[in-house]
Amino acid sequence: MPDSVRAVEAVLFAAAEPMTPEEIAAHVGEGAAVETALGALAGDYAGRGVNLVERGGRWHFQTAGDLAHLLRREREEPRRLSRAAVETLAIVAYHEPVSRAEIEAIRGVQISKGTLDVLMEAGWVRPAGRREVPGRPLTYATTPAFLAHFGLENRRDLPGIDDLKAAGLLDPIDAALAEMGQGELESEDEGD
Amino acid sequence: MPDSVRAVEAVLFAAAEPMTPEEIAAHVGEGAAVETALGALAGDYAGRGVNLVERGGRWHFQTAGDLAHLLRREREEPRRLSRAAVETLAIVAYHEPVSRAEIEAIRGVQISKGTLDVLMEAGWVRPAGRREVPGRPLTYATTPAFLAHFGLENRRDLPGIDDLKAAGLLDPIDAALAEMGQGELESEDEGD
Amino acid sequence: MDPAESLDEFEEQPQLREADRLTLDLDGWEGPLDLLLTLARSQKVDLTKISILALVEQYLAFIADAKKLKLEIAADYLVMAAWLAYLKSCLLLPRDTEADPSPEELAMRLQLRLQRLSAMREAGARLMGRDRLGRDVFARGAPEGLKVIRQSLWQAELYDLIAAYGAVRARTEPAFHIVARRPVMTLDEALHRVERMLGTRLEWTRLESFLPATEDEEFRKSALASSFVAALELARLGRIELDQKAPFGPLWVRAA
Repeated sequence: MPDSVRAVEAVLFAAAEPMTPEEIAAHVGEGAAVETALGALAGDYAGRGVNLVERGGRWHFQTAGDLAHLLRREREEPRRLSRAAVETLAIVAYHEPVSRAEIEAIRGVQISKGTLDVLMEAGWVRPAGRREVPGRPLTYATTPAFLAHFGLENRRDLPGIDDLKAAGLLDPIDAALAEMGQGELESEDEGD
Repeated sequence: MPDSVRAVEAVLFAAAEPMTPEEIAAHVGEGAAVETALGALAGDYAGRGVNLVERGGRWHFQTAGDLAHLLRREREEPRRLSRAAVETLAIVAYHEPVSRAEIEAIRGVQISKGTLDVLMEAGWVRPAGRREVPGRPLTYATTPAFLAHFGLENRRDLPGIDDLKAAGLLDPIDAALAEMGQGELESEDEGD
Repeated sequence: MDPAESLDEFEEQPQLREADRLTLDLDGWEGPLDLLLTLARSQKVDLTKISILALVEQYLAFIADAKKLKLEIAADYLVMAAWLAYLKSCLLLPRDTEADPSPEELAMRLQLRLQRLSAMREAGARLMGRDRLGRDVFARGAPEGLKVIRQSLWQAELYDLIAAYGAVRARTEPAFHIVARRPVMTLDEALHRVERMLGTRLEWTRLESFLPATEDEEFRKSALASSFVAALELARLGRIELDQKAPFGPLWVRAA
């Protein structure tokens, strides 16, 4: 490889910013055929893991676009769900589709913003459309990944659901809400 | 160029620090033949303006040494080391692991507090465990960053190390220095 | 200041040096061994071939000069001077075959120490002269960087889920206890029913016969209780008569 090409290669590699041919020439010497060297290098690097590219008259090396995914690596860290998150997940699973206000009514405790986010990040809960009632609250439901994680064919497999129903603990939430101060719950929601 | 080689090239180009083959594999996928790709790339880049080098088991790209005159940054020498620091660094590198008392025995003078600190701050020297002798003195050794900075593949690359070894100049220090006004130095040491 | 250079000047004009100059020189040594090494180099021979005796003389002369000029001399220089004076006398005096180690061995050890320090000093210089990363050779100036994205792998067991749901329901059950759904016969309902049915029966009739036909045991009990209270109420109003032959016996009813 000619020395002028090697010099341009080294200068561009070490540069902190993209460089114009003039700036490169200031390093490698005016005599060097910088443009020719740039052309030769761009050819050398075509199809490699690193490419020499020109952007607005400035040259720089960059990793090939199709390999960008290699520069990110995901590392999984096992973490246990908080109690609030487990309860919320259980409520969504048993009552889906269910709005945030309804979840809070069932839990008897408000849920923090992060709780549903965590369940969605885990891939177990998804938004399931808006309910066509005043305020059009967003509802949530479980995902296939939820069933897979907990080893369930479908939601009907949730052990104990029949027992809980027989004990009168699983009345449809809408009915239950209709019979008790629904207005109050909704006003809480508005304040959110 | 095979995809695995392109991948290793891209990852090493993008990396901010030298990488072990294991770290590279974590990005390009366990299946890729990283070692083979590294060998191929080192060959590709030999004689170019940028070289692929191995330093203490870690790989990185760097500009070719003979182009230093085009790139050298006179005004910002990385670290202007004192004579004491340079000697101490050499003693650690050629004798590691080595205790402070042993360094002092070779230099015939106590090391001031800052000397080892400067070398550790530069990332070239690290504590390397205690020696199981009375007093359990802490020992010091060099780091992979030391090898990278000084362009050494491993400690066997240290300039002249074989000759020094053959001349017995790297033998354990205690044996050679048991005598000779050393008593004073040793008692100073105890007070340290 | 490089001690080797200053030493050359000092060697050339031993009588003419000034006090401040010597002070400067003394400050330039990194301890007695460094001074010894510089003096040894002035013999301009391989370190393995230096004359230890001559070196000792040089060192003692240097210290004596410094003393003459009333310079402060650090203790370790004086300790070394004393040890060298002792070594010199051992080397010059008739051999004491009992001495262990022998003076020659002590001299060799001193020589080895000088070689060792010299070797490390040269090694340091060679290290510093290498193509150094960030000074002579350069890593990529603008690496894209590699990112590790930490992704939480959320964990929960099915049991946790069920238990949590049970806990939620147990906690909030009172708020959702819906009485309306229970199969009951209200008192009003029973009053109407008993009154209406009595209109058609003038004979003593058992209270149970007024109850609706049902499989629901809960509803039957509710109907019985309500009908009993309805009967008492109707008796109070004088609309019916009640009769019971014995405690817990059947309750008989007829229109008054």
